[in-house]
Amino acid sequence: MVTKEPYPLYSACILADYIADRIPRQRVFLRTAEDYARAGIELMLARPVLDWSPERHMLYFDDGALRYDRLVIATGSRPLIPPVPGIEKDGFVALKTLRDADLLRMAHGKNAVVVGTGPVGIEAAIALRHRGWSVSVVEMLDRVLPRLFDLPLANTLKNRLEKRGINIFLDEKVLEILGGTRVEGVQTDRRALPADVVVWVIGMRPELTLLNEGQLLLGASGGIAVDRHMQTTQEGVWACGDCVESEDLVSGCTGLFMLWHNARLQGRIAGANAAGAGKRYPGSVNITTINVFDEAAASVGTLASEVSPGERKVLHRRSPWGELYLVLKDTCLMGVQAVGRTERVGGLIGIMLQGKDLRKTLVRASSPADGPGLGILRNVRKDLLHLFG
Amino acid sequence: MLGYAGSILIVDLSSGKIEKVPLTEDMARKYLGSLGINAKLLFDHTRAGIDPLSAENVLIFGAGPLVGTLIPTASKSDVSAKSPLTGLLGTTSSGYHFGSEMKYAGYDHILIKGKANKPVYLAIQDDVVEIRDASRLWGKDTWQTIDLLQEEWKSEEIQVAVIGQSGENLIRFSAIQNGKYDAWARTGMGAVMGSKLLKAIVIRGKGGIRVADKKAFKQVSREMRQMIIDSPFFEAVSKYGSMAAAGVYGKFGALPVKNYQTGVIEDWFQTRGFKVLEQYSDQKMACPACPVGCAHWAVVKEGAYAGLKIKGIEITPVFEIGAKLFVHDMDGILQCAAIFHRTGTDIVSGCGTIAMLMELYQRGLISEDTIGFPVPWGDVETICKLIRMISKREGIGDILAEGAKKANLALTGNDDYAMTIKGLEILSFDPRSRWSVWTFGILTNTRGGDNLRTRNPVENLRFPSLPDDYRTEPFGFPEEFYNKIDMPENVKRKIINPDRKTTDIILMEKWSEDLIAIFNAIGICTRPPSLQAQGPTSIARMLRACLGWNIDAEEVMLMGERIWNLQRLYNLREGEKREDSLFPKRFYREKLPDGPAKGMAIDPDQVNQMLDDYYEARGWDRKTGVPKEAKIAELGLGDEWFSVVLP
Amino acid sequence: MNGILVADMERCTGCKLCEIVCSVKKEWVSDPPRSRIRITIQRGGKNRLPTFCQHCEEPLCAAVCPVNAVRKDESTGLILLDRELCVGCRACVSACPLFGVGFDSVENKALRCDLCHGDPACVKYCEAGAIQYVDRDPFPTNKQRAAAKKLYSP
Amino acid sequence: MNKFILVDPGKCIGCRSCALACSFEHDDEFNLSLTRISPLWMTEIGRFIPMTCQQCEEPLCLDVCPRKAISADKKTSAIVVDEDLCIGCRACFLVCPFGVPVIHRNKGYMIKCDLCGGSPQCVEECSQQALSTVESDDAALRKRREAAQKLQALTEKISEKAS
Amino acid sequence: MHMTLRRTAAFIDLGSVKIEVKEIPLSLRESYLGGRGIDIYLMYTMLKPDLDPWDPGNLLLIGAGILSGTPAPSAAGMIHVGGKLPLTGLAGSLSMGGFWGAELRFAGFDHLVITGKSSRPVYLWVHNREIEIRDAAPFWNADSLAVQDLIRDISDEENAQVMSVGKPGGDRGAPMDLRTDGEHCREAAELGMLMLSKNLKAVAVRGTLPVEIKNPDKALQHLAELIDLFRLSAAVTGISSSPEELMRTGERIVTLERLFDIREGFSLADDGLFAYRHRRLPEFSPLLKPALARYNEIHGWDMHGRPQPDTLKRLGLDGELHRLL
Repeated sequence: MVTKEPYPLYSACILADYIADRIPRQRVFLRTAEDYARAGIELMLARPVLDWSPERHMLYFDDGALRYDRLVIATGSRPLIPPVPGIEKDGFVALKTLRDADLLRMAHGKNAVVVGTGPVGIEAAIALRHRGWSVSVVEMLDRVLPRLFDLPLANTLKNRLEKRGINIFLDEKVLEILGGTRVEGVQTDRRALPADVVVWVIGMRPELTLLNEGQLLLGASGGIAVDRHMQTTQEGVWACGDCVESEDLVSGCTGLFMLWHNARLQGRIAGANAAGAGKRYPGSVNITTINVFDEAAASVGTLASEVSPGERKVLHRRSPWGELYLVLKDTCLMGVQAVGRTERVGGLIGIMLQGKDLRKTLVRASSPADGPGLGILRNVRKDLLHLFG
Repeated sequence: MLGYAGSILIVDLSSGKIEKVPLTEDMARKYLGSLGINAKLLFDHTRAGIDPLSAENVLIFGAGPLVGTLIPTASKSDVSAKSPLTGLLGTTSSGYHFGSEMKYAGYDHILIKGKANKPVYLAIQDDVVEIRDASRLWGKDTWQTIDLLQEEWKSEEIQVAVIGQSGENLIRFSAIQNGKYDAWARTGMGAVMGSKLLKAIVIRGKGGIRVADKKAFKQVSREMRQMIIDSPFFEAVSKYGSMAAAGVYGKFGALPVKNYQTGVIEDWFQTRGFKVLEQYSDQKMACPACPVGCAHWAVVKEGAYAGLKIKGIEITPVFEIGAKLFVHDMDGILQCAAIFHRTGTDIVSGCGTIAMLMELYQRGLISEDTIGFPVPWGDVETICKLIRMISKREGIGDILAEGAKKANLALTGNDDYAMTIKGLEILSFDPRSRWSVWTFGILTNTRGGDNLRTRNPVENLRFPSLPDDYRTEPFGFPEEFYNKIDMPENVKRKIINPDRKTTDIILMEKWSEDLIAIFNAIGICTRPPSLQAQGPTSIARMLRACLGWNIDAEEVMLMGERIWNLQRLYNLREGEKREDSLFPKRFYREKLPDGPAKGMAIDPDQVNQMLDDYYEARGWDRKTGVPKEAKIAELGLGDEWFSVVLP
Repeated sequence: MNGILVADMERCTGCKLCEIVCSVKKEWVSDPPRSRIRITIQRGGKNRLPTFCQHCEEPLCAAVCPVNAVRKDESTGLILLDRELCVGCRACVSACPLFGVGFDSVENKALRCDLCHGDPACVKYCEAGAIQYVDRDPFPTNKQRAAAKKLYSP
Repeated sequence: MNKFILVDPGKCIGCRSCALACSFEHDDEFNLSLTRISPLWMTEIGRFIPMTCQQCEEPLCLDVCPRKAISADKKTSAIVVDEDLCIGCRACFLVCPFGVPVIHRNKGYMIKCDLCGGSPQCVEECSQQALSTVESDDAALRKRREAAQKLQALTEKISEKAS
Repeated sequence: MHMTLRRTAAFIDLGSVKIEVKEIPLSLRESYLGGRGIDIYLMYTMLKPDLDPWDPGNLLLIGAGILSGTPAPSAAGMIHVGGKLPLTGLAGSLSMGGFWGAELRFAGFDHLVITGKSSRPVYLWVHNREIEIRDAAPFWNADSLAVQDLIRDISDEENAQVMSVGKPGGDRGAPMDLRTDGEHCREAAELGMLMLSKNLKAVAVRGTLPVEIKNPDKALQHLAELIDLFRLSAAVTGISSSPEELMRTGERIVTLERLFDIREGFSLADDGLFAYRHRRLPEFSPLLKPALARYNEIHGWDMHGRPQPDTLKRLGLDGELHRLL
């Protein structure tokens, strides 16, 4: 196993807890060097691959080369950093690797600016706030967690963040990073914000620097195109993880779904097939859960904004302890977002995948085959039927 | 290993040690399986002359390589040990699902050594093997025990081998029940199990069996099934099971009526012929992958025993209870059979012993008060009472429990009325009225007075045997049938004379003994349609497809002969003498009083002459029947032979 | 025997004694929100559904867990939680399609049924017999027999 | 209309060829815990009853599956399981009134009868013609015809007794 | 002093909209346990004799049994509703199944004592140690099941338990059912009227707090054996009284109810108190006299149904019953 990372496998999702000092550093690692040895894996750390020749089955490093029979590309993703002036200053961190998390963990100062409100950005903001920093978040779009939540629930989460002292600036673009060698502030199109640390997390792109032009067919989304066996267009080469384009089981469209459980499952399947098995990857169920100050929020499926207005129907239920937001296309459930009791999101995945006509289902009497998911819909039956007209 | 489960489970009840030993390829290639390997294990794991009911005896369950696959009728499992009844090789086989379940659990053989200090039962679930307490089961009859175990395991799919009160009280002819309605019955295996305080073995297997060549196997198994269906015997046996032959023996006047005093019952066909079956059952029950389905589920609707449900209107209970004990109606026969099953007692030996007692009572050789109650022929309640007394060794039952021969000696000082050979009560029809490979086979059978290991595959039951012709039996099948018989041409011409009228008994005896040894070793059924349809070439094809061995018909028959000779050597080691091979005195002294074979008795010199020629044909010493060195070398049984010749 | 819990919706009366008993056995107090089994009652009340961890063969909760705290115990096939590792991120709670994972808001940990190591309390105290502890891979289940009886008795 | 395996318990003799053929076809081994059809001995009824999937028109298992791993195969109209989607959560166990679904012990997904892609091996292997593959509407036809025959046999017997 | 488990009662005055939470003293609990016992005690000690039942001062008492919400068989939710009955003036006593009792205790309360009359139609929302008095005008005329669904929608709590009164048929006329959870309902016309007389439409409760168990292991073990309710209650509540003491408590409660009825001026001679009280015997048939005499004698009451002095002494009811709560 060849990686440019100096460490064995660690969990990217838990870095925020480490930054917030909620867990010690060694809890971040999921595998130790002995695990690899015991599994008979030769681990080559801190060996970035500079070039690749599929014809000669060779990988080239700066100080040598490696021949392979079967290759699994799992290069993952790299932070998207547009050419904003001042990004080379100290204190500018694109949070992706453990090294970045170490920087944030060691950083001293009062003010922090987080650019981008994806799950990583929000969790980083909460972590820094947890350690007493005053935190500001800058987002280009009109709501926090834009790819996960529609406006109503996004605003609920925004209020919750603001209540805990995180300033959130929406519809604002970062123009320049201010300061000398060290970061001192951030200039947006509306204001200047003081900052000892800038956390740049506006999004991720597949890490494909290894590939030269035309070596592997890429999908429309920019990820490596693979078949259901995670095999690329190159013979004997498989690919998996964030760098790969996959199909969303709910909506059926293909795209980049850079989630931890997708990467793990794809990795298991790509590895097995490289070793000769015949496993197939069924497609991804893109469910994301995020903890906002000990209140959980989760989302799966398509957003209301992605459904054409004509067919779009939305049900939003507020209650003292949580909210539920159902996105429907005519009478089919397309997406679920929930704050508070997030098990309802998982419960409804089955119904979304079935893609059944909910009006017919809700009208007939309850039967043993309903399963827990339909129980949720039955409890909001009146509103749904009213919605369907 | 393909076909085989691949290991032998060795359980030492004294120390509680449980061991899983691999079944090696060469052991399998030499002794094939089930009966063959059982005999080899018995040879190796016991010394000569041990007491069969001591901890030194071993009890071995064995399932053949084809058991558990789609080969038609492949299900038989064999149980072997030193027999407490005959002192010789005790071996008995039974079908249904125990054998397959053993192999699915991963074991070709289960070898039980030593003796437990309190009642236990062996619980096997794939790799998890436990010796569990069975004190709550001890003393229960087999049906109750099975119900309790099914409750404990919360499943009706478990396979159970269990002993009843007979096994617990070490009755010499007690059986091991295979489920509620079948049994490894003969030669007293139940007593061996009881002597080890082992109440039951429960198996649940979830593994699988792989075969060498899937396509070839599928084709072979389908062809085998078609051959069985095309056999001339298929129609009758499929419809009436083993009862199909009941009527014929009535016609020959060969019924063992009242302990073989006569051979004829007038209303035999109406009351106990195969037609009676239709009143009781319309549900057939088959062993795994068998197209015949020869057993029937019988429900007694009205009368004294209404509500009795039992599988098995079979020729054995009908002949033994119906004719030997002269019970008149089928209800009574089924009730007695149920009691035999519940107490776990062998029907043949049980009836042989009770018939001996009833004859002594009929002839006034024993007074009513020594028994305690009258024992007239054919009284169902008395028979059931006697069976229960035997199983608990109560009163006269204690004497009868030692088997017909020893009981006769104890009661009258001689064994004139004990119809046994080498201590094992003989089965079914009267040799005086039907002389054939089957009857001569009762003498040569390695487990004593029994025929199920020595029957002519192509026996023609339409013609009676010729009165004074000891050497041949009628053949009379058409040309087209003769050509289809699966025998090498040169052997076939010697055994069946060219004009296809008669079969040479001695040569056919050797052939059928070796062939049936193979049937038992691989686990397929020896009833007429299967026995007639299968032969060495078809078995060789099955072994090739299933096990991946390159083996031909020639080597198959050699293996059969080796297994037969291995059993012979074991018996010789345990002290079998040539003089033991004698029919019961009655058949020599008394002429048949009635029936088509009226006035017939067996000429001892003719039989002796035949025995010499049989030994000759077997390559054994003419006088002592000990296998000659040449035959031992040919069969590769050197070390077993030495332990016999120079003890 | 490797066992799992199976619920029978027809028999469940919705008495919720199992929730109380489970929380008493595991948390020493009667606290249904922290029970490992939850009875969801649907509007119109006729349908009561006991939900608990079904110990799936390919668990989604194990896949989404960022710290590998949810692992399959190979010998018994059960999906067990390592409470020290769990950081309370609730990813497994929202990923499970069958409401199998609860959440202990007191200690901020996920709540999983571990079948009380083979002697489930909910089965012992369920008077209606709606929850059974059965063999993991039953060779024809008793349900097939019950169905056969219904379909084919004369 | 869904094709399915029609069972005639009267003819079944419990030889389990169907069960053995089924596991042999799907898993290349004879293994009764991997079979999708199993004849059960019912003592009270006095019959062997082969139990297998009835290929329902509106399958409850399809409705309840949280991963949509169960679907109707277009070609054979059999209800089949997608091995990769199935996570072995046993939700289908609870709802199937016939208790048919079983988890594959080694591979972890649910197995049920899929009509062997159109030519079921159990039907071919059954020597007693107890199993037959029929479309559901001509199954009803066949049942009506059998009932008619029984009735006719009955009337003949009565008339015999009367004369 | 071994740590006994705390039990609390909430005193809600609808008139002055004042809510006060007090702890129920152990001595009271030992002699009257919970539910019906505490309710009759409160009725006897808090209500002035000859109080007009329609007077806002009348009490509406809702009490959970000491085993509610604990691992006890089918006791997971029994609830007792008491109060001076509007029509007969007797001691009202009604117990009902469902989960109301358990939910009340999970919300941190064991008893609710509702006094006064609300100026506008209200319902009580009890949630995790807080009590809110909310407007019930929109569904004042709805029937009890509809109220339950409505409150569940408003609170979005599927497990909320709602005890509500049915359609009011004029101020004193038609019977009103008192219902929880849709399936547990008691024909409780009078108590329904009492509730309406306070302008109280429903009492809804939702609780997610733990209920302490004195000795969890023993409780589970006794529940499994199901042989000895006394040892089970001792294990659950920590009140380890012997079987005789528990039976005497039962007798004390029944006798106190009889004292309350007598205090309200009813005696055996008037109109077959016994018959009317238990409403099982429509008219007062002559056959009843000997049975009634025997009944009174067993209870240690005189032939007019008044408790004898020695009975009162034995039960500790002879002296003045001062208010502990």
